[in-house]
Amino acid sequence: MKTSLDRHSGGSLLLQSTRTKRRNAAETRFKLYGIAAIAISLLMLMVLLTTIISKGLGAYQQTFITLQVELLEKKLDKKGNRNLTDIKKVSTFGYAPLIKASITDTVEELGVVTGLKAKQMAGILSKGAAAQLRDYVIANPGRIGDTVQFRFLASSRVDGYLKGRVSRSSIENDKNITPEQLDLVDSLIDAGLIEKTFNIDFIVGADASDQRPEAAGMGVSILGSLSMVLVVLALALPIGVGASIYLEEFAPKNWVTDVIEVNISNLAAVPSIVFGILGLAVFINYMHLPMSAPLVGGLVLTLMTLPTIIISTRAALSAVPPSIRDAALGVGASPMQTVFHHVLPLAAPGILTGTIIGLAQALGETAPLLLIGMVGFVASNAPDSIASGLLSPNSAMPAQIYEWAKRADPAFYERAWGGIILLLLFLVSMNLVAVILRRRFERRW
Amino acid sequence: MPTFWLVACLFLMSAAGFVLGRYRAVLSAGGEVRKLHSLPSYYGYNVALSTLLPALAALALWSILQPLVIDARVSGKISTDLNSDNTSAELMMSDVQRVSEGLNIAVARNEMTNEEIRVMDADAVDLRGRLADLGIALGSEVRPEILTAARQHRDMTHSGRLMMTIVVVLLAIVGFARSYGLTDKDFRARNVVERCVFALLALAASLAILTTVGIVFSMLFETISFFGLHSWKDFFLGTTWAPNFRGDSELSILPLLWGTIYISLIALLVAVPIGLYAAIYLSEYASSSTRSFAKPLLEILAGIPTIVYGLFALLTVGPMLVRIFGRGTEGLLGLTWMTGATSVLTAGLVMGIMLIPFVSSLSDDIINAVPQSMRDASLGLGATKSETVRQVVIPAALPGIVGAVLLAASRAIGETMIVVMGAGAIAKFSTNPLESMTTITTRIVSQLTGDTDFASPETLVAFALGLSLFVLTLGLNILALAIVRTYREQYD
Amino acid sequence: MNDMTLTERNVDTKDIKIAASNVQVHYGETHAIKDVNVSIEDKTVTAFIGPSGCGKSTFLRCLNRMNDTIQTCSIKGKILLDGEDIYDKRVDVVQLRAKVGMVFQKPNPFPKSIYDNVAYGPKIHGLARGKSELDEIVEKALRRAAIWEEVKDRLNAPGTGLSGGQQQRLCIARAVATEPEVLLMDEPCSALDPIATAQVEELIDELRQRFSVVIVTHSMQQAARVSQKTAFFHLGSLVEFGETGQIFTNPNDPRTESYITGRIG
Amino acid sequence: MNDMTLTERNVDTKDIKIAASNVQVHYGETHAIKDVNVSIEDKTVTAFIGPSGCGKSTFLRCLNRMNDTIQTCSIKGKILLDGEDIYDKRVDVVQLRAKVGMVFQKPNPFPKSIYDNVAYGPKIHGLARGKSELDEIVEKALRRAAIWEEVKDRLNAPGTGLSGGQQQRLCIARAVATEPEVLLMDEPCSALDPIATAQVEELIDELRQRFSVVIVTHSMQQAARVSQKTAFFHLGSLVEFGETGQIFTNPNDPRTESYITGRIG
Amino acid sequence: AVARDQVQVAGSSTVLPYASIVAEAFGENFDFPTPVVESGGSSAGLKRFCEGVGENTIDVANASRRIKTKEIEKCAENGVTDIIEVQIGYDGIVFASDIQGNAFEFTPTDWFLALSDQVLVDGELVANSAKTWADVNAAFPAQPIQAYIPGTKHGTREVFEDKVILAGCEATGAFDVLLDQASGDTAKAKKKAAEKACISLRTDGLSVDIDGDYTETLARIESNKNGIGVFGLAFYENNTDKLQTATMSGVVPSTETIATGEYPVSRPLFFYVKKAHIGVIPGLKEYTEFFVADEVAGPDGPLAEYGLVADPELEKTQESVSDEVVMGGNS
Ligand SMILES: Nc1ncnc2c1ncn2[C@@H]1O[C@H](COP(=O)(O)OP(=O)(O)OP(=O)(O)O)[C@@H](O)[C@H]1O
Ligand SMILES: Nc1ncnc2c1ncn2[C@@H]1O[C@H](COP(=O)(O)OP(=O)(O)OP(=O)(O)O)[C@@H](O)[C@H]1O
Ligand SMILES: [Mg+2]
Ligand SMILES: [Mg+2]
Repeated sequence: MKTSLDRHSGGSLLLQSTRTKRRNAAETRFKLYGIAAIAISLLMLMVLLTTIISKGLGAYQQTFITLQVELLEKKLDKKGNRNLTDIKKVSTFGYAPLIKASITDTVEELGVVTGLKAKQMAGILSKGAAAQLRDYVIANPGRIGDTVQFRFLASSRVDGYLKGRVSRSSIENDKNITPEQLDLVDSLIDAGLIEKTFNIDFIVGADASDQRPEAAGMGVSILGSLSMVLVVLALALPIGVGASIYLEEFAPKNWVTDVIEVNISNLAAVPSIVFGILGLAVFINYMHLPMSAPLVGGLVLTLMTLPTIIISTRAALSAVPPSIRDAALGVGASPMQTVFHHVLPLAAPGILTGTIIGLAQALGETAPLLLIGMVGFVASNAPDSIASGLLSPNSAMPAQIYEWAKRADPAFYERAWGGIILLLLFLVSMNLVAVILRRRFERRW
Repeated sequence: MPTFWLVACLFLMSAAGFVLGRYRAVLSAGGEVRKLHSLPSYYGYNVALSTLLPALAALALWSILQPLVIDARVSGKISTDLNSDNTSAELMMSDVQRVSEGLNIAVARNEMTNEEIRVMDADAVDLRGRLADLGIALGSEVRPEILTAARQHRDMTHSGRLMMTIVVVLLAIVGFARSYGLTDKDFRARNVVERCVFALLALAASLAILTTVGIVFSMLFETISFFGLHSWKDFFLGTTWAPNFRGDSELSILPLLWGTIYISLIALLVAVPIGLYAAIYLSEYASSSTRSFAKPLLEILAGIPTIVYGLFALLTVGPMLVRIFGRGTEGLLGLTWMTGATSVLTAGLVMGIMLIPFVSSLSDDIINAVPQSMRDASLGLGATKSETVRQVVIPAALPGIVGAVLLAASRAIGETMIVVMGAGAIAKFSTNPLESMTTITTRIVSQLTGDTDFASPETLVAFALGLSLFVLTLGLNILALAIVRTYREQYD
Repeated sequence: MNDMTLTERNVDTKDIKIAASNVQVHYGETHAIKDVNVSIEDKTVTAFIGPSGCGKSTFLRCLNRMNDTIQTCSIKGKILLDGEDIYDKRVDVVQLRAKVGMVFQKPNPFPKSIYDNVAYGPKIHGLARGKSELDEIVEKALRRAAIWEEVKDRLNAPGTGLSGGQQQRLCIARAVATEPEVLLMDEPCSALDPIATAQVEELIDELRQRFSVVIVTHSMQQAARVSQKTAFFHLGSLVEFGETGQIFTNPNDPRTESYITGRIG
Repeated sequence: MNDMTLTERNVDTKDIKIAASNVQVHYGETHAIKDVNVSIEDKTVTAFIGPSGCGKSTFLRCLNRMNDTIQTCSIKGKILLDGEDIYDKRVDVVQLRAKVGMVFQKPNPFPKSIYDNVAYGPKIHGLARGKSELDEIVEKALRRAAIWEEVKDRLNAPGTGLSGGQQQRLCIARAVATEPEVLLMDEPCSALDPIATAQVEELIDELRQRFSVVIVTHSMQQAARVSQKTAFFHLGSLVEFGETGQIFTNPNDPRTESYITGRIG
Repeated sequence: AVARDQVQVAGSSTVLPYASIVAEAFGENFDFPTPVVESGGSSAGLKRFCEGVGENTIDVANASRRIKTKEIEKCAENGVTDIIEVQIGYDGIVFASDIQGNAFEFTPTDWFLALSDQVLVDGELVANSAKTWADVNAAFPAQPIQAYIPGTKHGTREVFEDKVILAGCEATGAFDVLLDQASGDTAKAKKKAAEKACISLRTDGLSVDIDGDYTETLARIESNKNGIGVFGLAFYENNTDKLQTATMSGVVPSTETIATGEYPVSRPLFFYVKKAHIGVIPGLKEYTEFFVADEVAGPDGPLAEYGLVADPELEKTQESVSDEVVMGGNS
């Protein structure tokens, strides 16, 4: 007992005993670890975000070339009867000469001297220009024969030139563009025919093939991801919370429950691609759901997200003190009412956290989509209804990003990062709701 | 959209059932709600559910079965008509379906009449062209047999639909009548409704079992054929992983397993302390405003696509580590321990960062849920905050924290992109964290998405790896469950 | 056959509300209640007294099956409420608990507003037809639990932000609001000052007019004041059960006497 | 200038352990403690009495700064312990709380074993040199809190699995084990039977030989029995503070008298 | 089940860019919806191709190698019998390094000496100890060896092994030594064992398998300027600002030199069509024909422009496509 008396004889509260000093030092250290942990995490986040933003921001600008094109009747409608079937027979290859003619005319008009051939001059335009023309003609067959002003996408090299990604030295060996073409671009810029504007098509447009990075957009895949997230939310949240409630609150404590419990935590460790294998086997081969459909993607991601939601929900449920349950049961609430009226609201922050993390995971996952056909060159047709949004082939944002990151043209690289920005924005806006909800439910007792 | 309307109708009926059931219950108690066994709304729910659920189930079942039955019958007919085997009959069925669907659309748009269809002669009419105008593309011209079958298909579908509507509505009415009849002040409506909810909850939980069964079955057969082609001894006991196009590869899981464990371990060594300290700081020290912005920010880490982490590992972390541990005299430490940017450490560090929010956010919620009285008790004894956290709060929150860590570990085991880009693709046994290694998961992905012969062991091994990993993690989870059980602390 | 006679007796003595026979409770290995037989009469206040840890709360929780929530707890024996075995499989526990209300030893308000704390029971039991009726019920309950004056201006403040005694009274109000037929109160006045205690005792007396009340108390005076019957528990056994007057003035068992006179604890 | 005189007084009257002057406590908008001045003497038992919700616990919690943990709580005024302001920025709260121990109104054992509950304090303060010494301290604390006999066979059982009164005594044992100079006890006997109460009162008396004890109680008898000084709180104000004998036999304030005789609450 | 109305393609990621260029143009020029082209590798594509016949199976499988007999058998087991094989051209494989670095003129021998785990020194097989390219060939600069070669999952790896390492092995004479040492009952087995020994590469980190795609190889070279990587010709042609190619046996890789067969390292690309689906899946036949049309797959078409080495025998392919000639010849 002497020791403890010594301790008290120390006296002043302002003077810390050596032991207290030591303990307070430990306390300070502990707190510092916490601050350091947060700081490291936030620092990493900042590094990642700056990388993403600095690399991806370029995708939100795009270069356009304005040209007057004469829609020659003899090329587009030889019979001259404006029969749509006949007009459609002219393929995009047939439109190329119009573009060539248009650009040579423009160059002539401007008085630019260049040694380029017409085809090379047209090379500064996107390969999608012909398709753009054809779509216009099919939509407005009446304008055949007129001269119409078009705003064409510039090719990715020209776009890169305006953005500083491509320089005259970097294209020395490039067979896709020549310094003469860049000279032409310079003079067109001077003439005000080339301009860089905000790239709304990147946000709303569809994917394009490897030859047209300038035309590729995330829009359709955003819809694909949205459909999948809706499926995941609509299924994983209720099922996950339901399963957790069952396991945590109602299940008899026997081996069956143990089996389910172990199963769920095991499913969390299953590599996501295995869920793809499962999805292919069950949903496509067995249940004959359509391939490449966001519905199937959503189902697969639901199965993948469930363990995350269940594990976090269960942890949150079990953290609610039993005395709360007693109180409710004591006034004659049924166990079901107890759970839904008292326990669940108190566990809501944990459930929402699980949902946020689960959704983040689902939203960023590519591997399982690979096997059910959502990765690749998937949608260039935007879905037109909710049903087709779920059932017609589509890709997803991470799959799109992943595909772009693999493509050869460096312009896709920029777009991949731009897509990541969109993905994160999508995620953040989705989480915002959950975060606000979570704050409302948070309380201590 | 008749199904849509049918469903809408069912919901309407069920809503009406709710109101009526409720009303009748209140009536049976003479307006005295207290005399009822359950709250009036439970009677309402009871009637509503009895009206809705059986009918909806029947509708779902019918919608699944009807096309199967009709397809079977029509295709049976085609295959006898055309004298072809089963598979092509099945394909033919798609054409039949497409034609029949096209005819339906045509009728709906008033382009054709039912009469016209009945007398239509496939050879005489350019059906393909007409349907193409309606946006229904067909692969080839419509043959007469197909048209006949399509007509039959349409008719059967029509009558089937009619029957279904009758059955479904009838079921709804029966369900309604029965439950409405049962509604009485002594009827235990709450118990019935809750049993219903209970069944749904149990169903939700058993989905996990179904998923597991699905996973096992979707990999089992391929795994079996793998072991038919490759010796299990080499797979489980060998020490080399060297797939080869020429066949005759050495495919052993052990080096991959080692890599998996090593990389996950490093990732957890990064994520768990950082995540846990972050969680503790957020829930115990930080002001609520700091907490409310820092926590969601950390959660963004979980949402960044793994390909970004992969590139981060490859382009930033890897070279940085090389600068520290490699490069010899040019480097920071004058060491030459590291040759390439890819290593276990690179992947582990980066993966650890990704996993931080898994640990931090979940733990933060759980720590926050520990009752304040526990903290008060400890602080009242003169404990510092950190002592309180370490010795009282964390132990009380342990089951939840373990759950979070397990989740992070699971994610680490299942991660691919970071490993591919950060750790490399070489499978080997080594204890040096600065060397390249690889994991089971990445090998599954890579063998599955490669260019090898799909019937060869080199591809099939992916399934064997998947299944083995599944069994392995199952074992680990059983262990974890047992451990958590022993250390569980229950506060109140 | 013991059961037989018990049931029979229940049938003719109409005023026995709860009859417990041969109740045994185990917490895992611990034998907490040993073969207890007690009859709680209707419209009576029964007091359970006994040293701390003797099993009063445990037995009380048996009476509305709150012990079901404790996993390690197992119960043997028979407890009849109005002649029906409450441990019968067909019994609706929820209904039982609505009939047999409970105030716990440790005050456990919901982390909700004071109003919601009290209104919860009436809401789930459908005791109020509308908002105004609910308001009335809440006010009445709070008044009966002698806490209305203190909280009437802060009905929307959280119940967990009350003082210990206020929480205790809030829990009493919550239990009373559902109008149970039997009210089990585990030391309801332990954190209350004499005046509040008196008010709660008044409430108990008022409740007795229509219902049964079982109260656990450590205060002999309180037991003597409010109860008509007293049960004395010791080390898990029911030592003596009888008229309160008789127990306090003329106990049969020497242990009872020792306890009342303050010699064993 | 008020402070000045007070501090001076502290300096010459050696036996004043805690001097609180002009203490005001707010919970958000609620004014819970209004301008309270109290001196707690060394080697004395001071009783706080007053109706439920009057601010006893709040004031008690001010004395070892436990109110710091409640976010809405703000404190004004000065509280000196041995002449040092405990709300001084340089004060080490940990050391303060080690000196001024506390038993809370609601028993709050850790979800650990009984042994660990008691050993926790001595461990963090480094009071034991080894396992056996720790065992001794734990046993002694449990004995002093009159719970040793009941738990000695289940020291490894969780503290949360005890009965209400047992938990309360466990918390007393836990507080005593760290040997604080001042022990604040918030209704330590509320869940205890008379015998256990007597034992705890004995403990208080024993502690008084060397330390100060502040006890909140609703039992006038208890206050009269154990305390030398009594403070009567009413609606957040300190109405009267003086010798226990004087307060109970000859109160100065009419409100005190009303409370003691059972007329206000 | 709703009937599917778009062509569904899956398979090799090497063919993917070409297929997507075709699919895009197809969607623009026809009234059929744009076909879906999935990636996932030749193996996965063929596997799904062979899963059976019907709506829920793919119509076309892209492959960067010829379908194997074992796979055809598996296909037949599942009822996929009439398969149309279409060769679309060649994929050139180039060796490229950072544009700022040294230029190389390789022969297969150099690569064998640099990467093999055993080399022939004075008639003896010894562990490869070369650290710099100068150790391999005195004509080279003393740049440390760091090769990024395709991982074993890539079809390119097989070509690399066959056309470079094995060729180098034979040229150095190591093959003959290995053949002598090889154990095996038959000459064939011996040859196989020797080949296997030839292509076993060093594992000391100088040769790194890349499991990802060419972007990853490029990233590796960016982070290690000494690296030399294996790329597809199309990929190189889009990244000429960062990469320079090495010659192989004196030939500069280009579509022309590959088409003539001068440049040795290349491989044919294919796609496979289910005949049973033609006529059922709308647009399948049209897609197939469009793919091999002159204006698309010809030497002046967009595919060649992107880097595909056009098949000199395109005309024959067009014919067999329009006649729906299946593999195995009958029908
Ligand atoms: N955390 C809190 N938030 C808001 N108000 C509080 C809080 N704690 C106590 N109060 C209020 O402050 C006043 C004093 O409370 P305190 O707990 O000090 O009373 P007490 O004297 O201990 O009463 P009792 O004897 O019932 O324990 C009461 O009106 C109470 O409602
Ligand atoms: N959850 C539990 N697990 C294990 N033992 C328990 C549990 N609850 C109570 N006990 C034990 O059962 C016995 C009876 O406890 P009970 O709570 O019924 O006592 P009590 O008479 O209410 O005492 P008190 O007056 O102190 O509240 C005690 O020995 C106690 O330790
Ligand atoms: Mg008790
Ligand atoms: Mg109090």
